[in-house]
Amino acid sequence: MFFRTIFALIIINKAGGLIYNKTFHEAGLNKISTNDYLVLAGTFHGVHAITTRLNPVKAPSNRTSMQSGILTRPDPPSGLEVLESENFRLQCFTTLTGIKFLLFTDTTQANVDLTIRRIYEMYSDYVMKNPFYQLEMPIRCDMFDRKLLSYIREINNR
Amino acid sequence: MSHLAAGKTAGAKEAAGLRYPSNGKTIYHRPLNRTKTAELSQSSFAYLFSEMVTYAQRRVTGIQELEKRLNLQGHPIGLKLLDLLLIREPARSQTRPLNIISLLHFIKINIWQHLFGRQADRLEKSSNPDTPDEYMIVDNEPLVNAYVSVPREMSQLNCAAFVAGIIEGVCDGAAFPARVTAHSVGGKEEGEMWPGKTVFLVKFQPEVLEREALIGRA
Amino acid sequence: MAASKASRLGEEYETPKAAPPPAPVRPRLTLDFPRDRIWKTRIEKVNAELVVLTYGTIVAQLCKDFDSDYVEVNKQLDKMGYNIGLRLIEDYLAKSNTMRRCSNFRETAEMVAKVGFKIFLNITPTITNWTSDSKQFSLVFDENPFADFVELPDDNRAQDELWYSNILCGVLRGALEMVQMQVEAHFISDVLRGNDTTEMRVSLIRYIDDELPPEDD
Amino acid sequence: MSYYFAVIGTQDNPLFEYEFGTSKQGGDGQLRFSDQVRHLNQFVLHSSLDIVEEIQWTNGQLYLKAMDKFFNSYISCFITGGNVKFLLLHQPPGANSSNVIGGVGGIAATTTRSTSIGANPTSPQTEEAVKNFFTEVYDNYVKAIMSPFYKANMEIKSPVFRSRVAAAGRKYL
Repeated sequence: MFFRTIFALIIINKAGGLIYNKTFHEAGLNKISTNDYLVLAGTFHGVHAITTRLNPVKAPSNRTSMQSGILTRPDPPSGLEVLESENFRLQCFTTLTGIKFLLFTDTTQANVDLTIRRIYEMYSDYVMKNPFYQLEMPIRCDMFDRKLLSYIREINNR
Repeated sequence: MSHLAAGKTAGAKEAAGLRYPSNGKTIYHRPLNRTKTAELSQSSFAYLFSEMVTYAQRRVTGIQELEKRLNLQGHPIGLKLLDLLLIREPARSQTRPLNIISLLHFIKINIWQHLFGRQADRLEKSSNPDTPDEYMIVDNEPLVNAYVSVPREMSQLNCAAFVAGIIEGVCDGAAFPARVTAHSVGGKEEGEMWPGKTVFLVKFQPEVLEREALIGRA
Repeated sequence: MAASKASRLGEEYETPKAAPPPAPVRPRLTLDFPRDRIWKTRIEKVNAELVVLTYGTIVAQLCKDFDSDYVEVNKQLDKMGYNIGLRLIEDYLAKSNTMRRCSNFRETAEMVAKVGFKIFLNITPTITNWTSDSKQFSLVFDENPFADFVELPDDNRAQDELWYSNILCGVLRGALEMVQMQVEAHFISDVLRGNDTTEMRVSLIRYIDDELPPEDD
Repeated sequence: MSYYFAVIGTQDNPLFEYEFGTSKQGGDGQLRFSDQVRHLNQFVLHSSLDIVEEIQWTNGQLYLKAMDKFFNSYISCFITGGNVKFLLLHQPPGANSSNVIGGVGGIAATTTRSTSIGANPTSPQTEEAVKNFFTEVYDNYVKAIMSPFYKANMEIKSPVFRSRVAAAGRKYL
């Protein structure tokens, strides 16, 4: 039995492409193929997009409008954020730039918000500041892998 | 030696080449020490450095050429720092390096401390009797590479070639002409303590060693 | 002085009407991390001169590569800045813990000047000269770290053609594009050119709404 | 009393030149070198570079004091970290006719000649004054070379630099 465990991380780019996936705990989730991960990423992205349009009818308009003389736009509606099965929980964090971080954890995992934000910081450091990383492309950055692994290991061994 | 073209007589009206703000503020009006201890975010450096590498990459064909270009970009910085750090020394320790060791100490201690907030980790002389002109400055974790992951197909590349250029600039400026190159020596295995460990190989020109021998004899 | 400035600026953009009172700005940062605290506690810092000298060597190299074609150098700097902006925005959002986007351009200006410039360059340019439609403003830089130690080449052209800090315009353009704003930014004065101020003009072109069809009304 | 100051690059190339007269002891700062002497000065200064080369590797000080003498002209030297030389040629009063007419003629005689700056080029007072002059010039020189557009051994053309050197001359010499 594994309690309080982070199983895996997926990063999806703006277009719905899978740009990163890493499994941290071999015994936690059954292995699925890279292709399955690609499908998962694309599907989640699509479902997420539809759920952002599923607004209650009475909600304020999502359109940019003039308010007291200033062009105003509301926050974008959030889409699907959590998906849970009997065995794991999937939490999605969408950045304001449209990147999705999907963290697969144990259903009782605490502080997932903080963990994802910390991963986002690592991404902004070790991916975005790497001159050899091309935007929107799959992430192959040793430094990111290393920092991420040691961070997750710390949490999983707690 | 011929006179320079500019006006020579005292009080001659300066040629009005450059315009200055009406408050007269120019670099000459700011104390040199104003930004001595000022700080900026490491991110700003990382983005500039990253763009420098990306831009250089577009204009070269191979790894060696890329390193050469990064080296060239660092070189003028070394030349400038040499005098900037010297003028900031207290008067009694304000001396020019006269031998290789004092020059390398200046680099390992003063230059590193100023640019990277700590000294370089080690300074070594080549133990190979065939290369008495080679010295090594070791940095376990070069700050310039803090966020850089070199792709596998470019594993020969070390972007700290920029720092090698700075070192080379200091050496050349101080009249110790040298070639300086950056080499990755960190292990790639997981759990490696210093995966980014870098050796800066300083190879002095023959005349430097000749002069050193002469001075030693005197 | 004020009058002459206004007339000078008048050539650059529509005559500014008296700006309406600023819209109330809702705080977008969590209270845990006001901007000074972010700078003090969450930002890895390096010696300023490392950054300044690195920028200097980049500009000097561009001038060399493009044979002192300063118009081209400006373009290249803007392009580099744009590339930086596309990436830097993630750092900005992650470090500042920004969870919601700005609801209008005035709020954006505040965030750019007081959070963005603060965490990356430790300066806070002044926001001024709004147009009445709240779509254009100026950032006036009392301090510009990049310009420390700089004297432009005395070649009778640099002071008329080169915008030494032009990379900053690109950064703004790239960063804001990533949060669905198309802006245009350019310098209109620079103390390095002998002007009394260093001023950047920023204009909102449009909001990019990729989830909605293009505005047809 | 007149001075000839030059900044010499690492290829023995002149980067900056400035001639001026003393502002001390009632001097008006005007140059009193004749054209003939001015021409000779360049030659004298240049030939002293050999001496500089001899001592620069035995003495790590930046300020090398008056290290060469040619008839009545004394040459003081200062070497920067980047091995650029500041050379100052100065002649004590009475050394040649042009000096007698000018700088010293207006002396207010509140100080004795032997201790006044310039009267005795090797006196501690003179050494100190020249040192102060060099130090101030060095500060401005470093500012000049810090500009990203300044390349090694480039002529220093900034009018502000020139006026700063002039000011240092007025202040100390």
